[in-house]
Amino acid sequence: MKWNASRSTCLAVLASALMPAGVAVAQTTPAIAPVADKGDAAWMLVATALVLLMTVPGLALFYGGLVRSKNMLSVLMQVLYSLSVVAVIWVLYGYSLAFTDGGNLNAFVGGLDKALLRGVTVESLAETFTKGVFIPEYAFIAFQLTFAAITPALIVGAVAERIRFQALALFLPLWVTFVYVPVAHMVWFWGGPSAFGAPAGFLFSMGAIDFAGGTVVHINAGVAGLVGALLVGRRLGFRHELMVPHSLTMTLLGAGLLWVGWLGFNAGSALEASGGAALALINTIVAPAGAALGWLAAECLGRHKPSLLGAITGAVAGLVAVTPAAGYASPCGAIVLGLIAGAVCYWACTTLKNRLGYDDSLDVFGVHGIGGIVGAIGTGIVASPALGGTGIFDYAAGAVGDYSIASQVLIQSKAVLVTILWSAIGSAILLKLVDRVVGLRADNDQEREGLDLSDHGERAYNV
Amino acid sequence: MKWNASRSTCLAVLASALMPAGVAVAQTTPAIAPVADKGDAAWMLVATALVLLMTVPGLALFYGGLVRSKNMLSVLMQVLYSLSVVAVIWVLYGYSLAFTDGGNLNAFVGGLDKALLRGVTVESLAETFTKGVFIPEYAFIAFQLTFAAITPALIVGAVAERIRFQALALFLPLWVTFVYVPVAHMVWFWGGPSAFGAPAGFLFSMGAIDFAGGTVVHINAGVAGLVGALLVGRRLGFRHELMVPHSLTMTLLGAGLLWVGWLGFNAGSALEASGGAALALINTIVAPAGAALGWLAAECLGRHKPSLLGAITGAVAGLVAVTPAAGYASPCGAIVLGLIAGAVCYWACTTLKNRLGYDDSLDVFGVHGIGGIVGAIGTGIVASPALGGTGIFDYAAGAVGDYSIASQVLIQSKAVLVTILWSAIGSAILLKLVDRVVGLRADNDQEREGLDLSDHGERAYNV
Amino acid sequence: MKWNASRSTCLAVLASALMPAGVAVAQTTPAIAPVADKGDAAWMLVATALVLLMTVPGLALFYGGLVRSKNMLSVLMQVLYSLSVVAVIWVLYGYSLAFTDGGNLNAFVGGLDKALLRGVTVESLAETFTKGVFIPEYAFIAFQLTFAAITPALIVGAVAERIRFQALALFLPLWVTFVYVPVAHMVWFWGGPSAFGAPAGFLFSMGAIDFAGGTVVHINAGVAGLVGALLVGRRLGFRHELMVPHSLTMTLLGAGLLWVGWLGFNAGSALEASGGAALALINTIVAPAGAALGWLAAECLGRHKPSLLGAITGAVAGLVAVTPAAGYASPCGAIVLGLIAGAVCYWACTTLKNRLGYDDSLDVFGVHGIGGIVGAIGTGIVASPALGGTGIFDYAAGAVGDYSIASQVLIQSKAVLVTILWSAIGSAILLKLVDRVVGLRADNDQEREGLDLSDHGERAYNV
Amino acid sequence: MKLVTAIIKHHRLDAVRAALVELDVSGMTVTEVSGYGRQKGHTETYRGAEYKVDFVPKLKIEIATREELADQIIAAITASARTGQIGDGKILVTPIEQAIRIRTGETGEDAL
Amino acid sequence: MKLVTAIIKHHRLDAVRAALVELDVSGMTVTEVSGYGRQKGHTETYRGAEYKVDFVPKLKIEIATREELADQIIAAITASARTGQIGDGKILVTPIEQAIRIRTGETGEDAL
Amino acid sequence: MKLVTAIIKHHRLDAVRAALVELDVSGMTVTEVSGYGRQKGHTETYRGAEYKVDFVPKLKIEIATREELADQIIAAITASARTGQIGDGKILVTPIEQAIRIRTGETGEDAL
Ligand SMILES: Nc1ncnc2c1ncn2[C@@H]1O[C@H](COP(=O)(O)OP(=O)(O)O)[C@@H](O)[C@H]1O
Ligand SMILES: Nc1ncnc2c1ncn2[C@@H]1O[C@H](COP(=O)(O)OP(=O)(O)O)[C@@H](O)[C@H]1O
Ligand SMILES: Nc1ncnc2c1ncn2[C@@H]1O[C@H](COP(=O)(O)OP(=O)(O)O)[C@@H](O)[C@H]1O
Repeated sequence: MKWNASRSTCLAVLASALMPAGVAVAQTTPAIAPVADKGDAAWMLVATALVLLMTVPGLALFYGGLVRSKNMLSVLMQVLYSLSVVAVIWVLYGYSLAFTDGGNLNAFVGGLDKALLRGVTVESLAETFTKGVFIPEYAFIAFQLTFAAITPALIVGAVAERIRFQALALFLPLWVTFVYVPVAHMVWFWGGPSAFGAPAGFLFSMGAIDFAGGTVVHINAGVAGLVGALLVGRRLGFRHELMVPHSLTMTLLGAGLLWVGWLGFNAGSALEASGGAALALINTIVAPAGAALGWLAAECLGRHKPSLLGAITGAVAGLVAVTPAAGYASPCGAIVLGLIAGAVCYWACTTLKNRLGYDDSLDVFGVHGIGGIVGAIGTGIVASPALGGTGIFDYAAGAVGDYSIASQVLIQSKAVLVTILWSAIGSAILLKLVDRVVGLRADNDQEREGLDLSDHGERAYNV
Repeated sequence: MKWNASRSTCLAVLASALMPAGVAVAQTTPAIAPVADKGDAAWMLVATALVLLMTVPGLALFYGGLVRSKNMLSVLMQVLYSLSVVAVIWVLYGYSLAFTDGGNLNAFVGGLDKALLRGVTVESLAETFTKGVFIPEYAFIAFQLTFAAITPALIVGAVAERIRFQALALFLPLWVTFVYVPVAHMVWFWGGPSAFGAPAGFLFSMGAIDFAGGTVVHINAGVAGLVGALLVGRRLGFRHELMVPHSLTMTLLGAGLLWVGWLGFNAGSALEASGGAALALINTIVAPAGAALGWLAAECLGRHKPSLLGAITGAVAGLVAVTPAAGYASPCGAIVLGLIAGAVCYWACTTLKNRLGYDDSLDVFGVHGIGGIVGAIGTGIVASPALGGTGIFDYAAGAVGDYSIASQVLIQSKAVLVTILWSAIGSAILLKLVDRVVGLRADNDQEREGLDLSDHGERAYNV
Repeated sequence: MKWNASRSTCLAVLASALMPAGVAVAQTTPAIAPVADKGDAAWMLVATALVLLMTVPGLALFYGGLVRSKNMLSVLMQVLYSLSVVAVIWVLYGYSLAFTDGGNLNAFVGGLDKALLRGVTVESLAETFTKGVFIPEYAFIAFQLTFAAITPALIVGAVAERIRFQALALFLPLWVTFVYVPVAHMVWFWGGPSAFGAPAGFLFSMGAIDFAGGTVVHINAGVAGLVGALLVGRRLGFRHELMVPHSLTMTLLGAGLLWVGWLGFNAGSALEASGGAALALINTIVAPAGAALGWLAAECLGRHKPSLLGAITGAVAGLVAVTPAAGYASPCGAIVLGLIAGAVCYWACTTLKNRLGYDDSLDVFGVHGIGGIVGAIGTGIVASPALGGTGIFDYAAGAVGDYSIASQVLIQSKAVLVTILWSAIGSAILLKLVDRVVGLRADNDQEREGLDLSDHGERAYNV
Repeated sequence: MKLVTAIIKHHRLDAVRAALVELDVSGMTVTEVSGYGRQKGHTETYRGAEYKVDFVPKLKIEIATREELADQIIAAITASARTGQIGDGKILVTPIEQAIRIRTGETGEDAL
Repeated sequence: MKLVTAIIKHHRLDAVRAALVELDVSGMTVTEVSGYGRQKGHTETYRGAEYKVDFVPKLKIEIATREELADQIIAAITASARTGQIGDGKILVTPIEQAIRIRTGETGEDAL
Repeated sequence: MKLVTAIIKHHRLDAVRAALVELDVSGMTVTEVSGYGRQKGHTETYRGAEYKVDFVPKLKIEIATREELADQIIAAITASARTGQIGDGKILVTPIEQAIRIRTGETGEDAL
């Protein structure tokens, strides 16, 4: 999927443009070194910046606003730490394990050929989904780094307000290594358009489609969150004491930054500044809009007042659900997907959670897990050309292939199942391990005092 | 203005670059399908993200910081709702009514040919202001969506702290449909450079220039806000009780995000990543800088201390004023325009408002209405090549045309007048209607308690 | 370094691509007018927006969160004012003095040829670091404007909570004129790849490398901050009273925005959307990540709890340190540089500061001064091809030149020294002058009451 | 001397202060408090989780006064703080044994 | 009448309120306070600067009551606020000479 | 027992606390309050709208003490809180009839 080009894009384009015809004819296609289009490169640089914005400050504040002020810094710290430690891991070995060929284990994980980013230079290129279109490999690495960094940070919300920082400091890098990287490899690794027949990851080979990470990021983190909430246990005073968001202002701000950043997340996943990226972009605006309205409608039907937190949560659920579908659905399809995700996640965060009684502090499972599942399976439906979707490009045929909603939904469901199992089992094992080593949970006094003081020796506000 | 291209940009560029000379000669221009430049596409994707940033969280926090904390969430909700409902409307029919040919009604409104975005695909293109330069139509739709979404959200500030959410929930979609969409069509709809003679919108045909929406967005919303403030009436305790911003921190943050996002709003309105876009960009930095200084100077002359809220409000006034001028004025011209807008809006928000006695809670009219008028008329001056401006491109002549400040100012003034009338009358009718159906105003107890609890059942802060 | 192109990029590219071969041959290179690549232009527009984001709201909130709430607005105001006044100065004469040939004084400062941006049009181009690759000059001006605006704003943190607004209102424009502009000229002015032999700035000629402003921005501001802290004196109650950050939430938010914006700052300094920009981008993610971990490790070694403020400060120190190295270091090199910068700045902000006893309120010297020095000298090491760095391109040879770590470190150290001296002497003179004219320091009552009320007549929060 | 303590609604503060200033009351101290009483609180809902909040924000005003003025102060507060709706609040009178002005060291009624 | 003032830990508020409501106490007023006492505070560190914070957040509950009920109230608070750890707080009883309900003008025990 | 209540300026808290600790005062309770008195407030202006704010932020310190210590406490506070400028605040002394330590149930002076 990568290619070493010996010259910079622009010179090559100009050179080829200006080249005397005879020479151009003589140079048949293979002689032309691939170059990155500057427009694509510009877009991927920006998309990376946008996804970084999602984690810190976006997700940090979205989550932080929802906890009580005595735990504000603990959540911010956990998210910032996740970003920092994963960024380093990604360079050391994460990128290599996720995005190189893994030999015998290739169905599940990559190899160490590019550990320490060995061999990557400013001239290295990564192929996009269009044959012959490349972006600088460093841009691809950085873009994928931001995905790897936000996913474990999402889990934090499920165990917030009671897990020890030490436990997370150990768990997050382990989880990225043993859960995120393999799932990313299974879903996303392939040979690229120029080698589409090469061995790919397990779920990719199965034909599952996931435009920007519905399974890899959201179901993965959502399920890990549920497992975490169950293993760490309920907060002291859960269901007895007032546990209300300490600043919905920060939650709105965080959600707004998440939304904006998500445009880079989804439309950047096109890897090109193309019409397809523009489709993903508009879908990433209208699906959450629909989902916000869906949640508000569900609230009104449930005889509650329409709430800002509801609209925000709905919008995030819509963003989650449209993630796997962004480049496949029509805008109308995306709106419908959003509406449904908004209403279903409302049910999950209220009825379902209450019935099962787990304490998923910030509804990571209810929004990312359930929203991710709605999106992953819904993608099988809205991607259908019969419903205005783009269908799936068949690289062998060089055209969009035949599409059967039923069979695609089946494939999608299988991919969902594999992700759930991998994440649930992997997360459970790692959490048990961490519990042994450092203990997962703050003691009662610390939890009462708040993790900000007990874990970090600081307070968020001094007014 | 749109064009269906059958191939992706990059392939076409490379193909044409590599094509043997003989073939290229044979293929005369019409045979080349138009393609989008990836650089332009990248820029429009980003510009869209930047304008989204303006609404949520930008405008939401800018406004939210200015109200009392008991009404914080109500304002955030109104802005988020505006974005959500307009995003859906835009796909359903808004884009079509604004940006397609409206047949007999074409002077005022478009048609329904592209309702549900019928016929738009990832290959559809929209022509920019340069002949033969195209961007993906989805990018154009998304970019315009964000304009349509922020405009009604601006109105919210004028009626904040007393209007019922139900009333706005009804009013905002109606207003977008009957006020925003027609004005956008009147000002912006034309055939594009390749068909510049085709029937265009009423104000466009008149020769009014509005680079990024001074009339469509700011005067339009500012006037609607004034009408709203008058019809909804003053807040309880207006001029008797302390009504001070609950968090200027949030207002600064919101203004900062507005400023950054506005770079996408104005420079994105060039539709290309061109030198013209760069001009609009630098003007969108220096005009608000000048306006902030202008407001501060006015404060000092008025024997007040130089205030942060003053500097912020001045900067926003400068952003408003430079909006129609961004691509036409020289940076020096933009600074002068900003300085004047800062000082004039200071007068409008203090002297004028006090004299007339209306309660425009967050000075939507004083900043967007008055600032918009200063900008729209000032554009007629600073656009003049004699003053360093770019003048107006004459597509028939293929060059910048002759320029008369006097006559352009006259045309601009007419466009301002039409916008004021359309907005004032349309807004008044719609508000009266909404008042009949659900009632505009919260009752006194609810207003005292705060709209957060009464309308949404939540509180912003729980410290 | 600039070039006037007579046609827009895209048309030229297409035209040349489609041109019959015979004509292309006839047109030898000099006949082709240089054009800006739209992808590069798009990236520079965005990079400018990102750097704007760094100042307001980024830096404003990062600093604001660290002061006591009674001084919140004063800090926000000082930063916003810095941006506003510098933006205007940049157009009036700043750009010209920094980036044109200064004749006899050219080693130290430029001339006034482009004062008021005379002669710059939408067609003007600025050459990048690649021969024949251009961006719109307005984009270059705007990008550099944002650098000039943030640098004096950095100083604000060192004298926060006690300096009068009037004093800063005078000092900041003077400082930009007499300190920033000359240093920028010394480090960055050269003839460009097409005229690399032309007279350049003093430090540039010396062979010092500074990818994105480690000397110009950070050491410069850090040293000025230290001088300011010494001349303005300690805050009342320093070391006796509780002086704790009033909102680490805002500090996290500001730091997050700084980080995201810094991607534009560093990767934008490549001036192209190239693989080199992508390298700078990933380094700007992994170096602060490493530095955050470095600071946390130092805290733990120092038997403190790992703190959020520590992780944040470390990340900023890493951003500072990687600034001069971003385009030269390998990602692994950047991580190591970050780790070291995090640990060293921890020492500087705790041990060093305590021992010397100055009151640098927000550690501008400890983070930007020290971090900048670590980065500037470290760049001489990590840039070495032997350590995976890119080395330095030799324009005469048209290839990367030989590299000696020892001699480059020596050159870097000299550049650091010159910057320290220029900034220290210049800042001291200007501060003494301002003290004479308006007085630097608020009186005790004002300082007790807080600068928000005494200088600006406002309060940040009214809950 | 007496300490008159009144619990009132927020938006009556200006009126109460004005009424007290009319009486030549030279000072008072105000505290933000939460009250529980006959006046009902409200319900908040966050993602479907309902919380009944029984406490209502109130202001507490304390006025140290010489004995003779106490009744006038009570009357003035009663008149100016009253809206007639549940939750208007209470006034309590408690004895003060000594008062000192920190700045001057004056004691007794001179200190007020 | 008596004023019973209790300083308690935040997380005991619900229990105390419930215990008081059992006794038919019709109202109370709650204030956020900072307490200094035997219970140790905590240390905060910002960029290496250590601050010892000796004050601990507490709640103050005030109940105006007729004399007869005071002992029961004290007992109820003692029972419901106790965790057995240092810092559980104090109860003080002070005399009230007069009470007025602002809404109705009722005085004395009727006002409570 | 007596309750000594002092209204002081924020920045004198540390000095006052230190002075009280010298006297072996074992505890105190501090509340953020707004004071109205001789000390003038300030003016705030937002977009040209001027607001005169008459209230000044103050701290209220309450110390329950056995009778004998009250005068020393008053002296200590007076000395440590004084800046000599208007607004230094007041000290009020009121009677306490009973005190209880919640943790142990101790009563009277033992509870303090
Ligand atoms: N017994 C009491 N002790 C202390 N404060 C009380 C008591 N009863 C009421 N309050 C205070 O007075 C406020 C108003 O009382 P409430 O019963 O709601 O209305 P009303 O004063 O109209 O009877 C309460 O919110 C509370 O702060
Ligand atoms: N003498 C006192 N006067 C006023 N308040 C006191 C006094 N002593 C203690 N307090 C309050 O009671 C709280 C608890 O007291 P502390 O000595 O910490 O524990 P305990 O009540 O278990 O002995 C303190 O935080 C303070 O608010
Ligand atoms: N009569 C009073 N009752 C209650 N508090 C008072 C009274 N007079 C003053 N105070 C409190 O004391 C503070 C200081 O009083 P002030 O008159 O400003 O200065 P000084 O104490 O120097 O005379 C006021 O802010 C207020 O909180």
